[in-house]
Amino acid sequence: MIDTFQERYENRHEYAKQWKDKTGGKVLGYFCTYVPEEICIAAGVLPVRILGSHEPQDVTEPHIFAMYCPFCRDCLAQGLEGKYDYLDGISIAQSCLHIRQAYTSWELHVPTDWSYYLPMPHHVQSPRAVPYLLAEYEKFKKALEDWTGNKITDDDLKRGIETVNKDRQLMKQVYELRKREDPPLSGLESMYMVVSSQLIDKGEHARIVEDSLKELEDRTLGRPVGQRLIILGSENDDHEFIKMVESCGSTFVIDDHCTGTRYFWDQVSLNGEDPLTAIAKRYVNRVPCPTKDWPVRTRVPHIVSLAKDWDASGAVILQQKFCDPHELDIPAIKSALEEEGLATLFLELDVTVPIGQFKTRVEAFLEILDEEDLF
Amino acid sequence: MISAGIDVGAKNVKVLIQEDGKVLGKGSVLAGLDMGADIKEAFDAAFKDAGIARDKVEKLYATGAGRNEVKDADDSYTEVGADAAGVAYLYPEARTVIDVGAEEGRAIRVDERGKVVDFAINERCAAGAGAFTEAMARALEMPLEELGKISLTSTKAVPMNAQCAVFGESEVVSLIHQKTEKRDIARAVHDAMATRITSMARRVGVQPEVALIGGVAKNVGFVESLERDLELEVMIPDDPEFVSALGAALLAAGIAK
Amino acid sequence: MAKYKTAPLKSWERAKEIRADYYRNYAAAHEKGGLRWAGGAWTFDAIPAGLGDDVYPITSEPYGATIAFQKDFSDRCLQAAERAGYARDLCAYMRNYWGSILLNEYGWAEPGEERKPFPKPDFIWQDHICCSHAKWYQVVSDLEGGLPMFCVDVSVGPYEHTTEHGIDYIVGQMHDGIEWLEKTTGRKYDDEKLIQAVYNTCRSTSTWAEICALNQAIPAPLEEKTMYSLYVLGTLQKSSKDVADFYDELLAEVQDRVDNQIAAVENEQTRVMTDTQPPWAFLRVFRYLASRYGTVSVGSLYTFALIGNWIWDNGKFVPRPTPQSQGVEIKDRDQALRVLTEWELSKPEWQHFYHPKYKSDMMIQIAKDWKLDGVMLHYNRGCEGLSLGIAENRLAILESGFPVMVFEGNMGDEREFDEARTMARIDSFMESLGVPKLD
Amino acid sequence: MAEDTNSKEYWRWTESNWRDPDIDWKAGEIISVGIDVGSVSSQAVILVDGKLYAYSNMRTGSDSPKSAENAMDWALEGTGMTQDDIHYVVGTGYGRVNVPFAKRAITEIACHARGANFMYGPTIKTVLDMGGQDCKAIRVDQKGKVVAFLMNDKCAAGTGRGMEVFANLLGIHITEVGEMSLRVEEEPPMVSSTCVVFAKSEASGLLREGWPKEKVLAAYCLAMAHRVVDLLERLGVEEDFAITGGIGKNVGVVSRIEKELGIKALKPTLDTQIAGALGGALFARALEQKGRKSK
Repeated sequence: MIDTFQERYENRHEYAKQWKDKTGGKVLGYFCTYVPEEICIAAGVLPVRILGSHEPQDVTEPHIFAMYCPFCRDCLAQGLEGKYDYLDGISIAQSCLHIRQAYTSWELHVPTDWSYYLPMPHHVQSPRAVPYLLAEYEKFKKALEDWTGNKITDDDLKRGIETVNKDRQLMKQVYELRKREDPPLSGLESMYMVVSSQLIDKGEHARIVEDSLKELEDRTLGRPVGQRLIILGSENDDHEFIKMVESCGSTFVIDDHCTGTRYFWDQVSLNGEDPLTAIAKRYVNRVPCPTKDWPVRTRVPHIVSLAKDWDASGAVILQQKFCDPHELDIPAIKSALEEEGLATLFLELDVTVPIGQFKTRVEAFLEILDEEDLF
Repeated sequence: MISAGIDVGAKNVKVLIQEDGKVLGKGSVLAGLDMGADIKEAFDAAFKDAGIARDKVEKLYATGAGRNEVKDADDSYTEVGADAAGVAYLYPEARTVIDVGAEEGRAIRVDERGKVVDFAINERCAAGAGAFTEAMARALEMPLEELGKISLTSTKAVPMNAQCAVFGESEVVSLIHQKTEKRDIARAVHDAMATRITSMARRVGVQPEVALIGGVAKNVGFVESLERDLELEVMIPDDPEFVSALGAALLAAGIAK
Repeated sequence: MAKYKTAPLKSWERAKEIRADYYRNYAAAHEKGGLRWAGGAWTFDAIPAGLGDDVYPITSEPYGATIAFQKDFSDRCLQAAERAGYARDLCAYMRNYWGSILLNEYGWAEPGEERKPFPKPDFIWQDHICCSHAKWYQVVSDLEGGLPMFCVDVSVGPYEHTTEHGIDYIVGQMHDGIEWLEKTTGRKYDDEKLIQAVYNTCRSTSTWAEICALNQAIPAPLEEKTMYSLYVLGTLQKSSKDVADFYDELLAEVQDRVDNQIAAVENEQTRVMTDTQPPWAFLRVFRYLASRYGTVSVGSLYTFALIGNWIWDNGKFVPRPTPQSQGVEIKDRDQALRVLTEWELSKPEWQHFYHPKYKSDMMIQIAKDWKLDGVMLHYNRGCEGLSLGIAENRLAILESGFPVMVFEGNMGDEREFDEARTMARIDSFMESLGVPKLD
Repeated sequence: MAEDTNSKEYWRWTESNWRDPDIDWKAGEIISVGIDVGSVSSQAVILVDGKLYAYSNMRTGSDSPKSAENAMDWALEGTGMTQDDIHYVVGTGYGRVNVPFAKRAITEIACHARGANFMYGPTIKTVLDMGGQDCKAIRVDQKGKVVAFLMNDKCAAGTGRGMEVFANLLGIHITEVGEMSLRVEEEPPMVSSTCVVFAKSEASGLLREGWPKEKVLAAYCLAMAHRVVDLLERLGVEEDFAITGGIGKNVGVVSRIEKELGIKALKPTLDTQIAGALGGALFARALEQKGRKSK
């Protein structure tokens, strides 16, 4: 059952095309996890996150200056190469400058029927953010209605919320299991689980997670767990890298990525509120991307408590090359973790990573954590 | 008119002598530390090849990064201008020129009159230039020519992270460790470099026909990778490394403008 | 024989004076019981003005550039920041700024004197549109052992789609900010001072745009290298009366130069513009353009509109008239904040944050109206905010028929600028434009 | 660069082997070996009961198992020892997983730390290893265990390979580069381009401008030292401090690192290039002891 996530991840394009054929609905490609999937689902749209393919490409150089992150270039390459030609529309919620360029160049050069820029506020720590976002959601909802021809009622929104919440809650249950001394799934498997949630029908995803939970009940990795690690930083679905680290005698037990916990950690709580307000509150108060984590760095204590609760002994800090928002938080995160006694290893991600060079660092890092007395 | 062009490049100094569009002679020497001596030596070789005396040359234009070192040149043109002039003469139908030299790659778009419309130069990285393949040949312990040839026999694309000419060596070594066949590594090297060059060329827009010049055009393995990437066939003159010098000579004679 | 007559700029000395006073006053503020605050060049400096006349700012970008001019000091600053764990590809101004805190040396010194210790600000007052803006000061606060900080998020979409709730969002934050300022400084806030500062902001930013518009003349009365030293005053304190008055005087002088055909470049034969901050330590590139090719850079969207405010009017890109000139009279705090917000949201250099098309349109219009032969884009590794979308701008400008050259560099980190290669590239570009060499 | 290899070989440092004639290995209880297959050079170190008995140091070929074997054979040369006499082999370095007779692979980072601890004693806290293609700053505890490390990324400037390219360009033997770079009256400005490939054309330009070779070398050594100090400062330098790897032998770079750091590196007592293999051999000994105990 757990393999299904990888299968969905690998065949994301086929899946979306089949979904369209089957339902006749529209598929919306989105660029950042600040896009409110609840509202899209309420409109009957399938939201799929646009991700890169980790393959060398030569098509983005005319569009994005080389000092922007490899992830935004990899994403744009997918569009320019026609791999997402089935999309009916695209959308981005305002986050970092890098991914915004993938979106605007896509809009300029990849034929798309519908495109929506959602100005998600940055000052999420201000009481002014929710009312502003709510007004933007009203506009977004209206635009979705005009595009799809479907009226979005409060009941639709509530259904959207329930669907997404359920999946979030189930994934959190899976993450709970990773606290075990012998976690039932690897970091790679859980990455596939979370990322596939960004790619397929939420209800279907939730059903697969539910079934997997039964399977995971008495599953083990079938190999020594080795060092328990937390992995954190910017977008990361580099499966080759994760596989390599976990093959060197370690297991990722928890993460802070937008392809991991940051995506699903927080629920929308309705509490008798109108659904759009409830959604706005969720996105304003969710575990933030560093672009929005100011003036206080709320992510730092959050990461430290994740590391402690999941009993990690070391942290792998990953960052998309040139990702300024993360670079601006890493020194603070690193020292907070080290104060808690966690060793850290910092690495930069490119479209593909030099596995050979990175392996030496990872092994040396694991040797530091290793308690074996050879001295 | 008999005219000469001299291209003072990063690695070689090349001289070409022409009369009314016909090449009379060429000379090339490896650039050392004494530029004056290298320039003289290249001239001597070209005159010897042409079988004419020096005073027969009515006009001399210089190009290349070291063009200002040629004290007796009548005028000078940049590499971009000289490349465009040379290619426009050889291939009037060419709209895109790709020049890959030892340390630099360039892409130039020209109009129907051979005028430069746009150009791009690879930025500060030797991974998109001849130095890259040379370093890789060294890591594989084979001559450069061999690297090109065996690359053609490969049937498998192996992705390689071509970030840096020196780190590329470690990647090659790690491919060797993984028991990758040498021919596939050779192809990986050329593919990686072709990706960089194509990326750069797309900045100016790749419009057919495309002419490939510069010393690296002689590397058959690279040419194949580049054509696969560009999805078109490129035109390569007989002496691709002399096109800049040719352009300068033609500009000197007024044949090219 | 020169083609045009030239003359030094009379306002030059006054510009130097204002700048020196600015850095001096900031450093000395505490001596007279005043306050010091830090924030970006784009921050709403009119708002802290309501705390009193003895409240002095230091804006981070021009300060970072000031350091970049001092190569050896900049090198030490950048190193200090890197060694403290801050990545080398981060904003170069920011790294210079942090470095000067880490080294505890003030990047501005009285002529002939040694650098003094860095004067720590009392509070931070910043705005946020580029990802680095608020985070920049988070780190400043870290390095200074904690500083009170307030940031106003202004990213509510492009001006042409301004919404009421967008303005409410910003104005709401400003109101919160004023309360915060009172609490943080213990001072009573003076709305009348705010209102005057808002008028000044509009006046200085509108007048600077008018000055730049005069550069449409042939020969151009100003060239970009000089403009850098003039526009910078607006980045220091656009809300100050001194700056607004100075731009009025400068406008008169530049008008006089136009009337009398006084040129910035005596042999002007080609006109170009650039884009983004230049590599500050290498402004001699402009001298090379002028002396070798008679090429004048008449400015850039950056020099025109980082501070200058412009607006589209019937298909033309024109200086935006101030609200006061349109009969607007500001009566209270809320109105002042609304006028200020609405004014700043039209800032041209804020538009490309949402889409490169806005910037492309403005640049193409400038290329036409300022009668340009080509465009030289600085792909600036030092600033991800202003380099945003620059590759798309290049494609659009080319599409509109203007030749474009790009050169890579860094405004504040000289290690990322290759002077020889850039000069070689300029030669190729000038050659392709058919510009004859002057010697 | 291929051409350089064929024509001139100024970069080629001397390959060597060494043996302590006073040790009778046959009387030893544990014979342990470390083999370090780096990207540029390979070493084998033989310890007899934890004492340094023999080592070899040679260039790595394109076939790393073979390089490991060559290094092993050369270290064994003249000892009368055969591979069968060796109890435990640890492989380290870039080719560590391809050392055919190794029972275990340990990273060069751990091995250099351990080797430096042996070479310089337990007071050593910071180790800088400047290898062929990378450069590592390592903090170690008093037992020689790694506490933290940083490795340079992205760029090969500041590596042994970079220095080789330079030696070749200037036609100066690699072993003389450091000495020669110190023969300047004052330090020149640093070369701006640190890319190995471009540094080469920059250097040619400087030579053409009439800079003496010494000055060009000084500028390059300075640039290299500068980059490395950045790495060290990011990690945090604590004394005692030592430099291992090939560049550790280059006084031009070492003295400039010391000057910029304001800290002296401990003087090496052994060939700095063998630190990794030495650390490997020490680990091999510990592993063999552990194995015997558990039996």
